[in-house]
Amino acid sequence: MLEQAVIYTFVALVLIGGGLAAFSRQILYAIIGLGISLLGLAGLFLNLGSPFVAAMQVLIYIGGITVAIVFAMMLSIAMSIRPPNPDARKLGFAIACAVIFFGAVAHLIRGAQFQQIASPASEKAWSVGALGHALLTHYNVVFEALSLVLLLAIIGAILIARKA
Amino acid sequence: MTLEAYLLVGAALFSLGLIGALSHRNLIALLIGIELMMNAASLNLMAFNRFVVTDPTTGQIFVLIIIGLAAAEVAIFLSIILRIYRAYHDIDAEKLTKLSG
Amino acid sequence: MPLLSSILLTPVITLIILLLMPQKAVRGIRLICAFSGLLTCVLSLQLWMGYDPTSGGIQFEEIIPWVSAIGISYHLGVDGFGVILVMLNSIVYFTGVLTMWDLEDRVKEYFAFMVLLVIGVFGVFMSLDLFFFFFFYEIAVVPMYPLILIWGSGNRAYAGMKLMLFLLAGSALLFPGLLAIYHHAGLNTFDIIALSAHTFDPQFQIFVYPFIYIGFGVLAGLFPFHGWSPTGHVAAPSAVSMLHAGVLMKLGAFGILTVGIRLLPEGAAYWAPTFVVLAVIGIIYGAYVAMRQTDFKFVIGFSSVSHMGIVLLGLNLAVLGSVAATDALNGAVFQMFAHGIMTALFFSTAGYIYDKSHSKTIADFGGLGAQMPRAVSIFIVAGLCGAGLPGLASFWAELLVFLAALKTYPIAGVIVILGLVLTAVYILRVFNQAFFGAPNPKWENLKAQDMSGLHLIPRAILIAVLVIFGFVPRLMLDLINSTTVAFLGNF
Amino acid sequence: MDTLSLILLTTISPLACFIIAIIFLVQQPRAAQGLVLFGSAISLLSAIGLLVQGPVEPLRFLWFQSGAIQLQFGFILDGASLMFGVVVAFITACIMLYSVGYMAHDPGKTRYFALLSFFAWSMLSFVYAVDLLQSFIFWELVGLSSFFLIGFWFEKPEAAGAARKAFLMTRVGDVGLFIGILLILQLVSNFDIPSLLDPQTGLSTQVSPGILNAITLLIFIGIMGKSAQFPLHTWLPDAMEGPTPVSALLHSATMVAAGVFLMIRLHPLFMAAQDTALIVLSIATFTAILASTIAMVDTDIKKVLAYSSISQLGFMLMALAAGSLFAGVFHLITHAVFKALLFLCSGIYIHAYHTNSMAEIGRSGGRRLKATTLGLIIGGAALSGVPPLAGFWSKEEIFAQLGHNGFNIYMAGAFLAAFLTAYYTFRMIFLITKPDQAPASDHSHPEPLNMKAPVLILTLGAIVLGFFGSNIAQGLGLIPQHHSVILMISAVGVVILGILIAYFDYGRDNAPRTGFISKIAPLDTLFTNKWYIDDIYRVTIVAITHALSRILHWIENHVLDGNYDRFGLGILRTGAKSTRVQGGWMQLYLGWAIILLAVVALYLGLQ
Repeated sequence: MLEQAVIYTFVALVLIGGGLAAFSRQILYAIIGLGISLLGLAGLFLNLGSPFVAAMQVLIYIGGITVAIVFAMMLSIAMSIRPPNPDARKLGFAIACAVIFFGAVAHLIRGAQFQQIASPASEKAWSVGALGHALLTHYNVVFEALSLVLLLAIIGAILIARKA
Repeated sequence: MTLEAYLLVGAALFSLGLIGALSHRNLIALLIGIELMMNAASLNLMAFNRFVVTDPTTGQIFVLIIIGLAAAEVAIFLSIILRIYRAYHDIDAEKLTKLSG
Repeated sequence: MPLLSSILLTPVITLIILLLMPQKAVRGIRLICAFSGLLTCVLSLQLWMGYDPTSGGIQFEEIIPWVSAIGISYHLGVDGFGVILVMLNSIVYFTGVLTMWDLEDRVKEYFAFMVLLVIGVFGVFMSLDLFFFFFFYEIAVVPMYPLILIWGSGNRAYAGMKLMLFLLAGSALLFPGLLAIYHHAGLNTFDIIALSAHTFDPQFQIFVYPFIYIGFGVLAGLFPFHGWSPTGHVAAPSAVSMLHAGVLMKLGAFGILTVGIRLLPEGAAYWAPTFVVLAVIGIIYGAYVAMRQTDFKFVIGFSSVSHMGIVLLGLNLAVLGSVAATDALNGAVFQMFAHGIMTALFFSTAGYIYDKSHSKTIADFGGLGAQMPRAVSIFIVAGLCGAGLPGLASFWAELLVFLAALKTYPIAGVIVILGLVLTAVYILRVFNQAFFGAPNPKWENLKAQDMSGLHLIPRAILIAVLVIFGFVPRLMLDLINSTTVAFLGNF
Repeated sequence: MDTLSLILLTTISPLACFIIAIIFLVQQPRAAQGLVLFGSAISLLSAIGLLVQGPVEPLRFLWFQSGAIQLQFGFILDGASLMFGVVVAFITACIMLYSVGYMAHDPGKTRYFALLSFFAWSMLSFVYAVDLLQSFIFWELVGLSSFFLIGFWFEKPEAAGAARKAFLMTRVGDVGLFIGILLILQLVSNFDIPSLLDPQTGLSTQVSPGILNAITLLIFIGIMGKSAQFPLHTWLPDAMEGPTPVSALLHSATMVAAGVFLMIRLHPLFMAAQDTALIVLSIATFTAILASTIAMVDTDIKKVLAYSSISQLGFMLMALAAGSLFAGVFHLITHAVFKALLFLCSGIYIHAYHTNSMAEIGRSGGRRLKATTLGLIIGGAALSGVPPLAGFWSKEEIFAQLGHNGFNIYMAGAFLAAFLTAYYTFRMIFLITKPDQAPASDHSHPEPLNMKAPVLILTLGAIVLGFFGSNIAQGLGLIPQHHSVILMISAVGVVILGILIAYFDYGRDNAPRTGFISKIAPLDTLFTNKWYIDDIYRVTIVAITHALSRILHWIENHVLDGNYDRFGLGILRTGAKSTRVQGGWMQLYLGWAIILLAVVALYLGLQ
């Protein structure tokens, strides 16, 4: 029961944060919304049985990315500047798209038949060790490639952002 | 919570991200929308990982990769935003029309 | 070396050489083109001589399978019509190169496009494979746009665009029609000969034929889809107008003949009465509209509409299977040739006058005959041929078509024969307003620039062809007749 | 020499001269002139040679084959073509000789002589043609060369206009002729004249009388155009804008004669078609009177002669339609001679005094040109039918034929026309020889010998030719009509009456110098205005053609082209509208992409 309540809290966090991020005209509020949403998501991950990913989510996303966005915002616009007036047509179009998309996906999800496994795999298979093992054996090419991408992104970001 | 419920939450999150990405003119707000959509995808992957897949490492690694990529993407994106700001003193997506004919 | 491939490859090789030549070697480029034109003329003459009219039918066949999965092969071959049209194209190509001898602006590109056009035309006249037929057809159509746009005059952007859109719209009709034929036959082949052996369902024929007829008809100046032709001809440089009105418009008629009538005879017969009406309207309409034009080339353009109407009339009369079918088809094919040479002469000369005076407006001149007697005389010869004067080639063609018309649809026959008077009216109007009357002092400077030497050669060739076939029609008619008999025998 | 080479020499030598002159001798007018004269002489000699040899079987060569149609071109060498061929060659030669003087100072001399040669070639080939289509070809070429010669001085807008009018009007007739011969072709798949005329197997035996009437009537429309019969006659007077020798040639032996000669060629067909013959007879009679009345009041010497030609052509066609081949041929030949003579005379006057007005010529001292005036009087008398000159005999023959077949109304018409002819001819003569005031001073050019010689030769011809009637009839294989004395006397009486009235009006001292017709004002106005025929054409056919072309031009620009343009612009506009989709607003793309994705997903999901 409590568990259910916790999960719904997380879901609520995700959606409220997402709504804040989507509809807020103030960038700072949007970033805060993003953070809330990500936090809720991390909770859901935890709930889905993956503490490691949840931790990573908090560390990298909330700790890294969100903060980086805040920095970028502070470097680019003064926080006191009022954002431009909302464009009703644009917003309407966006909402219409979202509604159509959500309707379609929801319809699909409700109609879909998933071949669910009877019970979750063993605790061992969910361990960080197993994850690390898989990452360095089966997925090592992806892992290396990702490292390379990150490296390049960093170099690229520096190159782009430095003063000409 | 069932798989369907997680998927619906993911879809909702994605839709919110979509609204964010489509309705804002501020580049940072766009980025936030995109991040939300990526996270919705992550949620889906995690949910499938939990309810469908026999080897639970797969989905987690996918999500980790997404997170890594998101980091890279954000780094680039933010540096571009800074660059644009320096060039235009604005980060309004609709004012960046130099390439349009 | 097989003859047809040699003819086709001559311009191809010319094109390659042209592309490899330096931009500045203007003289060399001209010489190479002229040589290749002459070579195609010689080879075409050999083809003409080598074609055996007693056996008729398709000769000089060459087949190389290409994409066997869907039945495409490189299949060349000509019947008597093909021989004549190949000859026509060679003559117009050669004289066209000579006509543009003085071109100074982007010579290499100009000739490259022109040769590309020629390749396409040759290809269409020789192809016996629907795929290649359409392929070459498009090759022939596409270079028109840059040619008009870059080297044209007047409202060239509009004209080029209009021409292109009309022709592509025609192709758009054509392509599904061709595919439908391929698909419906179910023989898994694009080969025209093989397809012509197949009997298509009459309902299908009736449905598809208009696509083919109108699709090709657009290129042949079919009323009411002729709008592109005068505009395009006016804007195009002389040699392009020559090739275009002289040869390219025949592609349309040839396409109707080889694809439409050969493959879908019953559809053709079903639609013929309708299209006869359109052709007759086109003949009369073109003549009337030509009467009011203020621009030389517009007059010629509308006269082309009128004259191509005769070709279309002949084609439609031929499919009705009446006693006059032979005459109608003979006349139509003869008219293709005669009109080709005649319009080439027209545009070549009108182009010359334009080049020297930079005016195409009829009212601008007046008494030009005193200032440029040679150019004007040549224009008059072309004009008289247009008016169907005996002794010049088109007389015979018109005679045969009119005869068939009179036999099949007497009223239509009388109307088109009365059209001869209209033709005379608009031609004489040009003569009187531009060439006769008091000389306009504005053009005194042209006195020294009358045609001479090299300029006379292409025009002399064209006139000679007109006169020779005007007085000795048998030279060509025997060839046409043998093919016509074989062609109509298949019905 | 054998017949083939003679006939080829006759017909081809003018063509060869034309080609050589027009291509190589443009810069050497004297050489061109010499060459053309030489060619004409050869042509004349060989034509005479052919005549001497006498009629032979036609020569034929396969020329054209299409389906069932097989045409053999060649030469027909019967009496009519042999005799008329000589006349054509002879008159052409005379006129060329004359032109040497007349055109001596014209810059376009080469072109002139080359065209004359071309003219001679086409006319001779027409005369000898064995195939109807071959005839038609050269018939058209005759028309073409007239076009060029009438418009020879093309810098003059009037000349160019007259040339165009001539071409178009004859073209209208030719269309009728063309339809007629195409009808023949589709009925019998053959154009060979001898076999068409064959009494046993010819055309008249193969088709119903109605169709035969239709065919001959269509052919007659062509003749109407060429031989300037009402209502297609108005081009001929305008054609006077050409050089006078050209008018002489046009009016005597070539252009207008072609029409009559075609009728001579196809005479049996016309005889078989009774209704057509009657129509021809009426039109010809009417034309003869109509043209004479206009000639009565015109002041321009060439116009008078032109109308007189129209009227005389009417006479010939009357004769032919009434059934006498001989009378037609005879009058054609005599008329060719004296009309050429009259034109050449008028040419000398015009050359000398630079005026076309008869009164002016008289005042300037026209009668001082002795040889010319003699030619004018003899020619005029021959034209009026004064015995025993050429015109008298041939006209006599026509009256006889009309009387013989009982065409009394037409005979009355013919008498009226003959009376008018005598009147206007002598009006012309008196106006020139008896001017109202004595000529002040003589500043005329002398008559050059090369202009005088042809005049004298033709004068001689006009005097003696009448006596060769029986030879001509023999050449045609016919017997002339027996002349009735009463008819002869009345014919002479009519002529004398005409001359007397002309004398009363113009010739005597203190003559009023106005025609008797001026007392009847409405008729005078009618005649002076040429019966308003040109004006009627202007407000009807010409106006209709212009209106139609204007309407269709408007349709082309506004309905057809306009709508194509509108269509194209519409596409452009929708294109412009739809490019907003690609406005660089990436969020829009993304939105659409998502929607599309959703739709596709739904579609796949529903399957």
